Amino acid sequence: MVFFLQQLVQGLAIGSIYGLIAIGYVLIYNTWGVLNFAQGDMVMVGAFTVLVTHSMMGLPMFLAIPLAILMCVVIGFIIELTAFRPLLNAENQRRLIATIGVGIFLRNLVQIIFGADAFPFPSIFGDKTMDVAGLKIVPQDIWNTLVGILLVVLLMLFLKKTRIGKAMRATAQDREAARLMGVNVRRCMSGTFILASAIGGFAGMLLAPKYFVIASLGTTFGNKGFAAALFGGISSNAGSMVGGVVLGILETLAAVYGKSTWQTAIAFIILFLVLVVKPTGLMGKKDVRKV
Amino acid sequence: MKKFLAVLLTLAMVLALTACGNGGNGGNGGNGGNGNGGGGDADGGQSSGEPIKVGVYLPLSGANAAVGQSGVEGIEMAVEEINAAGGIAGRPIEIIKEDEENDPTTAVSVVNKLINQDEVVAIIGSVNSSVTLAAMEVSEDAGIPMVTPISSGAAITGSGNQYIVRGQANDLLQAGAVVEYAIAKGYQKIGLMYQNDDYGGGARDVIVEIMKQNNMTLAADEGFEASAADVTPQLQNVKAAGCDCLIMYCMYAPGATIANQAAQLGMGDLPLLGGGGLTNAKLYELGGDNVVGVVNSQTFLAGADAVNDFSAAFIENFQAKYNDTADSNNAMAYDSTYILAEGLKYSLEQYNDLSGDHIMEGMKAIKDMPLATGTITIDETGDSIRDKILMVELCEGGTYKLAN
Amino acid sequence: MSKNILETQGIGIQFGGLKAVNNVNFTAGEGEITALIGPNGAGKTTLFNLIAGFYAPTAGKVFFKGEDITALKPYQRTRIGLARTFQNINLFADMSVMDNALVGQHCRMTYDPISAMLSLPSKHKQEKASRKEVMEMLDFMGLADVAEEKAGSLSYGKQKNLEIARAMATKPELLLLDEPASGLNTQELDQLSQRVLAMRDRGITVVLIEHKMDVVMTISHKVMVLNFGETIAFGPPETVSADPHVIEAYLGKEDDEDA
Amino acid sequence: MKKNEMTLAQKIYRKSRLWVILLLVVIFPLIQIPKNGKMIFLADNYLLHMANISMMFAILTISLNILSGFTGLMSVGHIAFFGIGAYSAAILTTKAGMPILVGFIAAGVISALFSLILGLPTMRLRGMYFSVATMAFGEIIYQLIKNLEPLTGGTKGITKIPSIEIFGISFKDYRNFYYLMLLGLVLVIVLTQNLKNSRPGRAMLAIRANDIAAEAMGVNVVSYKLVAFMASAFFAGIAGAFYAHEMRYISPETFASVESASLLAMMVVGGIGSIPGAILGGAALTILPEVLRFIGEFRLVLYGAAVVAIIIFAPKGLGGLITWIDETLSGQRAKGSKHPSEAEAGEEAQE
Repeated sequence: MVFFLQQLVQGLAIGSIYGLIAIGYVLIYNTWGVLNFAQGDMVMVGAFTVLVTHSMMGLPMFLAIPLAILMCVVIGFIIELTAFRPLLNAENQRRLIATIGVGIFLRNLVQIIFGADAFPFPSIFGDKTMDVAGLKIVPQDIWNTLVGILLVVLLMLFLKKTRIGKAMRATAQDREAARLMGVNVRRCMSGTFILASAIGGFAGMLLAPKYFVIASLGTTFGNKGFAAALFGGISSNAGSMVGGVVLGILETLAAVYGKSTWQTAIAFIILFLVLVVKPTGLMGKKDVRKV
Repeated sequence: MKKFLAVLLTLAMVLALTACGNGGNGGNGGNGGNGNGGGGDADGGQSSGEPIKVGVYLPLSGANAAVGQSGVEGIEMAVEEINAAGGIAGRPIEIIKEDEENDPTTAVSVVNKLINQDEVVAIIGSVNSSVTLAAMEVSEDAGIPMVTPISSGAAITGSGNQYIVRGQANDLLQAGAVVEYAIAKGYQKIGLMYQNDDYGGGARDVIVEIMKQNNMTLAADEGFEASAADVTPQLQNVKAAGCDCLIMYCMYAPGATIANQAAQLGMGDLPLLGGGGLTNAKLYELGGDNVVGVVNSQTFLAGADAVNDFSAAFIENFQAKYNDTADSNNAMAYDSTYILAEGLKYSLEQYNDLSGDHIMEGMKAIKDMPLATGTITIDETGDSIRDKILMVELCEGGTYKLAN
Repeated sequence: MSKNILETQGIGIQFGGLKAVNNVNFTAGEGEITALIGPNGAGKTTLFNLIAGFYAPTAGKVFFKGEDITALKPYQRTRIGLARTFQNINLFADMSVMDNALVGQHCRMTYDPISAMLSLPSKHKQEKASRKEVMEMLDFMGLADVAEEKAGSLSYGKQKNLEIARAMATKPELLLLDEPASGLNTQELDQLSQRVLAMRDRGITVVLIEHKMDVVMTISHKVMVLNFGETIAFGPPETVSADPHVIEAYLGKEDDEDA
Repeated sequence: MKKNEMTLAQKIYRKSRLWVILLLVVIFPLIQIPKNGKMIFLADNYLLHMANISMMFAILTISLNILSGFTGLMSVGHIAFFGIGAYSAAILTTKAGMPILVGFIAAGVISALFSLILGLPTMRLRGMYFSVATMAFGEIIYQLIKNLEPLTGGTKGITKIPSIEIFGISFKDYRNFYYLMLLGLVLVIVLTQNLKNSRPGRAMLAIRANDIAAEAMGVNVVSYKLVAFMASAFFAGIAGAFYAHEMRYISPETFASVESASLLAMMVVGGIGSIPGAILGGAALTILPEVLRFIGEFRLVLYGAAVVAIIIFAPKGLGGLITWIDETLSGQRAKGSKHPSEAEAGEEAQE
């Protein structure tokens, strides 16, 4: 029993990270109607910005993180301006490839600046294991999960309660209608993109202490985050967190109870089945198709 | 930031050097390849005569870029030394290096480029076994010798290819040494975690086979993706199997991940063993205390226990040149260059030409040659047989000592 | 009276709790023109979608040429001679006018993908015949001179005509026209009336949804009036226009109509 | 009527353009130039290998175009079919000792069968959900290749794949292989072009433009999606067989699911749905990183930026550019025709 619970703890830890990354995909997809394949690389950029501000510039965390987020915001804005805005009305395929191009650009640029090696990063919330009733729990993991949930709650409150948030939601639902109601659609879309970039970067900062900071990090985590977004339902912010945790736990269980080399295969077979059976994901709303 | 500056500076220097070369500065023209590095010794060419072109293809971008860079450092250092000492029969070696992006298809392209456009007489490369396996088909067809400094896959020299030589100790030797060490230490329940690619997967087969020969089986046999961030599920299985030691057959970054996560799962006391891929200064940087005590197979050890004078000189000179401790990839690439140089010298001296067959003949004639990674003999298949594989232990502060 | 080529028996559909169409018994006599009118949101297009098979009814059945086709998919209904146009233009914008209409000939050709790739004689024979037929259809709808242009680049009126030409290319026995007159000018409207009558003369049964009462009243044999998904009148135009329910529910608010 | 206005030069251009291109690609490997006093081939093995790989990617991109360009089903896992083809050919010729021709046909057929496995359950998925299902499929196939060691050689790959030999002519030589590859490419182009201008091809294009209207026109949308899928997978499998026999060694990494993105990039850079575009896109993105080789590690950064730039500034891709040049040269350029992006915007507004 302890053994099984320990699996859940581990799955929850990695799954929270997936969920945090998934939120970025969901936000951008719902507003821009495109899967941003550069989101994973935005996570990587986030991890590197905090590496620069904290490890290299030596700023304390409470200064390093806001500064790093600010850098992500700026980078996100540049990406939105150069690769997203000009393609707003283009076909989905072209927009998708543009995001892939941005990803390649970011990944290789970071690799040129910092090299291809991994960097260690000190723990923010402590990495000394606690023993709770036989379970090994790392404080950083708990914080990652809590921060993830908190972020989702804050995001939902922001979208539901604030004026900007409401405008963003209106834009996501129906751009034309929002425009007619006097919403500055242009600014809302930029805002959502930048918000998603910042959240992606923040996810990178949270995972940096647990895993290493490396230029290829975006590819590894990006795909998982994206799968988590689909698992949970691409239309649902809360779903992405759920999807992430479910994916994390599934992966862990697949490796422990299945054959470990088949871990990734099993995770994707399950994703495939979920898509076939319930395309809108675990918590997604049904897509109504108009004739 | 420092690195960024270094890159800018290097770029500026390369540009400057290229510009100089174009100025028609006769003797220097052939040394364009030495631009990298950061020393001021651009006039390395003591030797005169028509340069001998040697192609180098290594992963300079992509997943193995760091290893590729280490390889370039070793090769460039060796070439500088050789040229400073008069080159090969008076002719300097000229390096032409290409990035194979850790991709077999690209590797085939660049090896074709090196052979057909740059008209190299021999090639050094590469890291990933699947890349080398694809590329050596091309060099074999062209009859151009290839020395692979870092690839360890058994299939490389076992394929009947007549134009391949390996500087690295193959999986069979390395993984074998690790298992034998574990058995000799009296471990009963040996667990294995390997990165599921040609490096880890290749070694796994060897390990399973040697265990069988010793009438043992692996208590845990767990694969993981080389890029995996979370290996706790595999570790849990190792724990549940009650292993008394864990062989982690992977590169240094996943190695550090395993060590760190094992510690978090309360498995910090589990003895960790591994193959040559673990040796890198980064391992300690990433793993800290958690990797202290890791024992891995190695052909090379920088430090007081240098295997011979040649090795000791390499370690000292490398430190002086790059201001960094040499790692095994540096050493392996360095040695491979000397192995090739031996073949080139033989071909020029015996036949007065640089045909592939004669270079190969020269390399295969190498017997008990003292090199940085040990005393090496090249066998009929092109594999390097060495006196012994070392088992080294990572100590406090990131230094290594011979494991007992 | 001619016999009915199309008949719905108590057909209805619910979306959530809303009964979009409820217990409608619609008929179209063979070779006649039948109109479907009613205020916006009355369920006219929904009824079309039920007849053409895009929605599965929650109650009732659809009969075509005496056979129960309720379970057939839309493309199967097209194959047996039931075609439709769309209220919002649903053309293949990037394809040429000719190709748009040739898609209409899809189920009148039989050759398979392998013959297509290998360009076997069966392909050439059928393509030739189809092109001839389609050209005639385009000519009929006044589109012959723009056959090679992209559908998306046509004027609005021509796009509406292409919608009809494409549906005609399926060689239907029954043609459902969803607001063919909306957005047309007076001259185009006249042409449309003429063409619908010409279709009837060719033996095609036409059912149309239309707001323009003068068009409806002059060319239809019968008119059905829907309101809130239910039939409130069904009969010859003169009877329907005199029906007090109709006047109250629909005709009374007609003056602002121009969509 | 525009045909009447054509000048003589335009007529000659129209009649000869394809033949000139064909002639150029046929003689390209045979051109000799003097160097150091002797004649050598202009196209050495490096260029020939690049040309062969470019043609292979052209086939692959055309195959993706059938599915994603014509039919509009965006696949983010297409590399899987390439891998299935390569491995089918490799396994059959090395382990089962089958003749190479059998390997080629099997590569196409097995690939097409796998497309059914993926296609049947996913045909009703729309838009992005379909894309994600293909991505999952791509990852699953990659993992299968990696882990089914007895069959696929696992992570070590398959070595010693025989080179092609027909009637005693060895195609181990890149120059000979070039002609085989060219023949393959021309065949695929002809077959695909035939398909595009036919009943099934129009049905596919109609599905992409508006699947509801297509269904109303009597197109069985699901079965034509499957037809597109199978044709697409078949050609991708054939491309895989070419790859296996050209490289003579294959390993799983080449078929990693992320590679699917490169294929999509080739298609989009070439222009969605355009066959000449697919050829250009496949070739351009194979050759671009090689051409940029001299700038070293910055080239992949530039590559990423170039992809984005082409997508933004050439909405119809390189294929659109070629069409534009072609229409201008042959005097067929319609005056006042809409800018392509406007037409697209209109299309989108209708949804």
